[in-house]
Amino acid sequence: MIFDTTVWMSLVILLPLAAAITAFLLPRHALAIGLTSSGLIVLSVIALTISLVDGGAARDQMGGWGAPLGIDLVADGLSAVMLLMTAAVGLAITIYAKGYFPARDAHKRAFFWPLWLFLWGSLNALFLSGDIFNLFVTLELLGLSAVALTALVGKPTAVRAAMRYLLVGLAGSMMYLLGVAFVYAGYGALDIAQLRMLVADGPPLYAAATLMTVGLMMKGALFPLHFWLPPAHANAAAPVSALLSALVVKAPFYIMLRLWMDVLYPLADTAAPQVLSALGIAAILWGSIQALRQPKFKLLVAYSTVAQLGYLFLLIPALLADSRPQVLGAIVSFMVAHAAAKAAAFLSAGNILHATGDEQIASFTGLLRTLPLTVTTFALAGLSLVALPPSGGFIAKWLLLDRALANGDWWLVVVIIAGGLLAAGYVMRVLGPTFRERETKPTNARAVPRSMALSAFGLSVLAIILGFMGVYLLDLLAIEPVSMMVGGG
Amino acid sequence: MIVTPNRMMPSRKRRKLRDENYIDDDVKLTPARRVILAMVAVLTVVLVMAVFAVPDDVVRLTQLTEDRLPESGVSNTVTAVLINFRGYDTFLEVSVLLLSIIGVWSVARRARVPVKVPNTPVLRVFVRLLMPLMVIVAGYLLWIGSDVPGGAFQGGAVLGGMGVLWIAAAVDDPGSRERRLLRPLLIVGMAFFLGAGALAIVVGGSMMQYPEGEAKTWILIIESAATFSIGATLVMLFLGGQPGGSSREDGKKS
Amino acid sequence: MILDLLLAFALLLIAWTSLSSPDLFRSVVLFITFGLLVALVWVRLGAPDVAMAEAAVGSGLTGALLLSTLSHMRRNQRRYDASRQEKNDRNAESDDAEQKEAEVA
Amino acid sequence: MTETALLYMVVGVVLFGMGLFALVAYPHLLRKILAMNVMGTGTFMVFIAIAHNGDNQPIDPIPHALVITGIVVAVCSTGLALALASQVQALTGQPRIDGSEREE
Repeated sequence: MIFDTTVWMSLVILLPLAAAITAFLLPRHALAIGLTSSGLIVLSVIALTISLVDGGAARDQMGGWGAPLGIDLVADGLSAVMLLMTAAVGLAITIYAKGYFPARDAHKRAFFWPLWLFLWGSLNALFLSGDIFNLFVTLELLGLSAVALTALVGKPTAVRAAMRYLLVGLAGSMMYLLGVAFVYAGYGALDIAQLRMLVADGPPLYAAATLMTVGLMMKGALFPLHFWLPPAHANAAAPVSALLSALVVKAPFYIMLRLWMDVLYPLADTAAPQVLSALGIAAILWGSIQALRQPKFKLLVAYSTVAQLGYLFLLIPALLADSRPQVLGAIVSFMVAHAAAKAAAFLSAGNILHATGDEQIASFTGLLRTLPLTVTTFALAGLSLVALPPSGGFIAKWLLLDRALANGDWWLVVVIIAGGLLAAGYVMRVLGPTFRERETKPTNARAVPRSMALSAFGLSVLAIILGFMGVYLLDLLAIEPVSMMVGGG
Repeated sequence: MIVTPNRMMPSRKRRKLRDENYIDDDVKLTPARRVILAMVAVLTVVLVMAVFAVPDDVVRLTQLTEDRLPESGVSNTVTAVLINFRGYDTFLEVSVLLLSIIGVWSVARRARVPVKVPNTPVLRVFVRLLMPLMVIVAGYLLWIGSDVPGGAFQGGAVLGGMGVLWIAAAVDDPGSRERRLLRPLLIVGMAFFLGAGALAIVVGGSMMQYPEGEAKTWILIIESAATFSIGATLVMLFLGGQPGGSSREDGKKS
Repeated sequence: MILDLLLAFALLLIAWTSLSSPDLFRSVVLFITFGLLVALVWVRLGAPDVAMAEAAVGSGLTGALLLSTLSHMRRNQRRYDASRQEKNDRNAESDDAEQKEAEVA
Repeated sequence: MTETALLYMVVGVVLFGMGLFALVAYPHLLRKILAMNVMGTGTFMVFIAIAHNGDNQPIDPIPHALVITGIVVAVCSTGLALALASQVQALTGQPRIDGSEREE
């Protein structure tokens, strides 16, 4: 059978990479290549999801060797959700970028497309990889393309931020790689499903857990290792900020989820998961308070990302203790809701910057009148960030609260509610002035290209619609990985 | 022997040395750095302890690779792992090579190293003679890589070294015709790898699965393409920017 | 084993000197030496393939890259400092002019 | 683990530590990039030492292949990092990024 699940898995990786090569080879046609290929990528992700729902989770043996000798790709519910999230946000960013990089800026246009397609391909490869060393290579692909995209603006602040991002990212990858070395030294395998059978509590596992977790925390910007994120996300071009905040920081977190569930689980009873949860609390409070203090819109949104990433870690102890499906469902729902809302927020910031050239929040007075669609976009995204019903953020936080209550972790309930109030504070800081009438004559605003306005708006609508799709998401997540052939476990 | 500036020297001499040798004397152990050192030291000690606790009886993949080596199409185990057993990793690694060039070109519009430098006739003749030799060495390394140490990366590195020499000696100023060939040359390695991966699926296997009995041919074709791209990539990394790129600096106008 | 110990000691010493030497040119040269010693370790541990990759790419090319960047940065620094100096001088002049104007007024 | 393998694993871990320290503590970008490479070499040494089963014993080729991949990835990262570093210096006049962010 030529079109079974494994073919779609390969296609989802090969398509963006092939498009990236072509876009680099033919820079004049980069835009057309980018638009066409992203349509095809989205279609193949959908096809992969459908065949996963029909046929269950799948393993694809690269080169036909099979682990432990070769590398296996694994597609299950979790990977499908991540791929779909990437496809939805990716499609919107692609359409947005069409208007954002004008034809007269040939340099940026020529390099945005191959880099972005490389990034998309590396994300897809990462979400499908079942091998801890292969994950390292995909992480490097992801990191290098993200750094180059950050620097694309060319301004000194952006180049400096990209430099810092690269150094932190490389330190993180090296730590992760040394962790891989300890895993291989102690247990002799690289395939996650096989490691699940082989790992045992012991010093090599402790060393690996420390190195890999800290390394991924650096790349995933968990407080207090988040310091590189705000300058990088705030100074990049708007579509780049959106994809960094919505997608790129989720990748290391995804690896951390997989590792703690399948490789590092013998350490579930140590203090480590509790520490991660505590850092999550700190991230929510610190990030929100910083967001409340920023004078510039994009920095505010970037600090909001620091805060929102904290929520992902709150329930790590519960995830490892028991009731895994529900907890995983809550965490992943939050990740998806945040991706849509945050991308919409950054894209609306890009629209405002494009129209007025001013991102000081103080000068947003009367913006609702000049840019009604963009302000609505941010309002809808803000609704999801604050987690008011009906929105994706509401359902996700509801699930988180439900799990926290079920475990009797009342302090998490307090933090989640406090985080929501703080988010309401910083969202209103932006929205408030836009409703007020401007006393002086409104400034001349440049028209926002339709592709930019509509793609941002589409994402914010998605952030709301996600509130009605929670059930489908949980069903998809329930597609469990196939059991390995290696002896009983 | 390199002289570093010290307090004993007169300040003018110190500044001169600083200019010539690029001094960065911000390497003292400040209190903050002592704290970092202590933290890193603790981590290192913990890791060293973990090293000593690595069990002896872990099953390695030595035997398994030996057993399946005949199916791989090559007889050097490391090449077999690189290009066949874990060929998917190598495909992504060749992608990283291309990506790094795209990244460097997007960051620096102009080559860091000027392509034209004054050249001397002796050097010119020397490089002209050396070049064919290095191409042969690269090809040889690629060819023997299937049986003994060597392979695409080593061959590509030799080609890259040749390119760097070529530029340093300015044997020929690469004209626009050569520049047009540059992008195809850079992508050909990854393109062939990708094409082979896709073709394997069409033929009926999984990605990167070479048809039975033809592995050696496929590997040789992919590796040859990769060697060229690796060589070109390394030269471009050395140049640190797009040759012939526009000299306009970024950020001046929008 | 004695040889291994010597090699290990040399590696650590060279790495540390390279990382903490105030002269960056010396740092880079030491780093290249370090890379060649590492290639020796790979041979010692039965990894000739890795040794070849290390000598050619890890030590050789990285070294060339570092050296070319070093000289480029040095040149850049001088140019930047010179233009900074010029700008400062010009600013100082215009400050003087403004002051004179103020005095005249 | 043979004694030789243990020795080089320890050296690898110490090199990793040295690199990590220099990367975090020293501000000059070129030094940070050197430090990153030392960290990488340390990591690779641990891998190669794992593969070593004693003199004249068959070795495990998997870590060797991983390290070759790692070396190439490290060179690519170094290339991009150096390009960025010289761009940072060209634009800000500082070969470091720890100073205050200046709006330009």
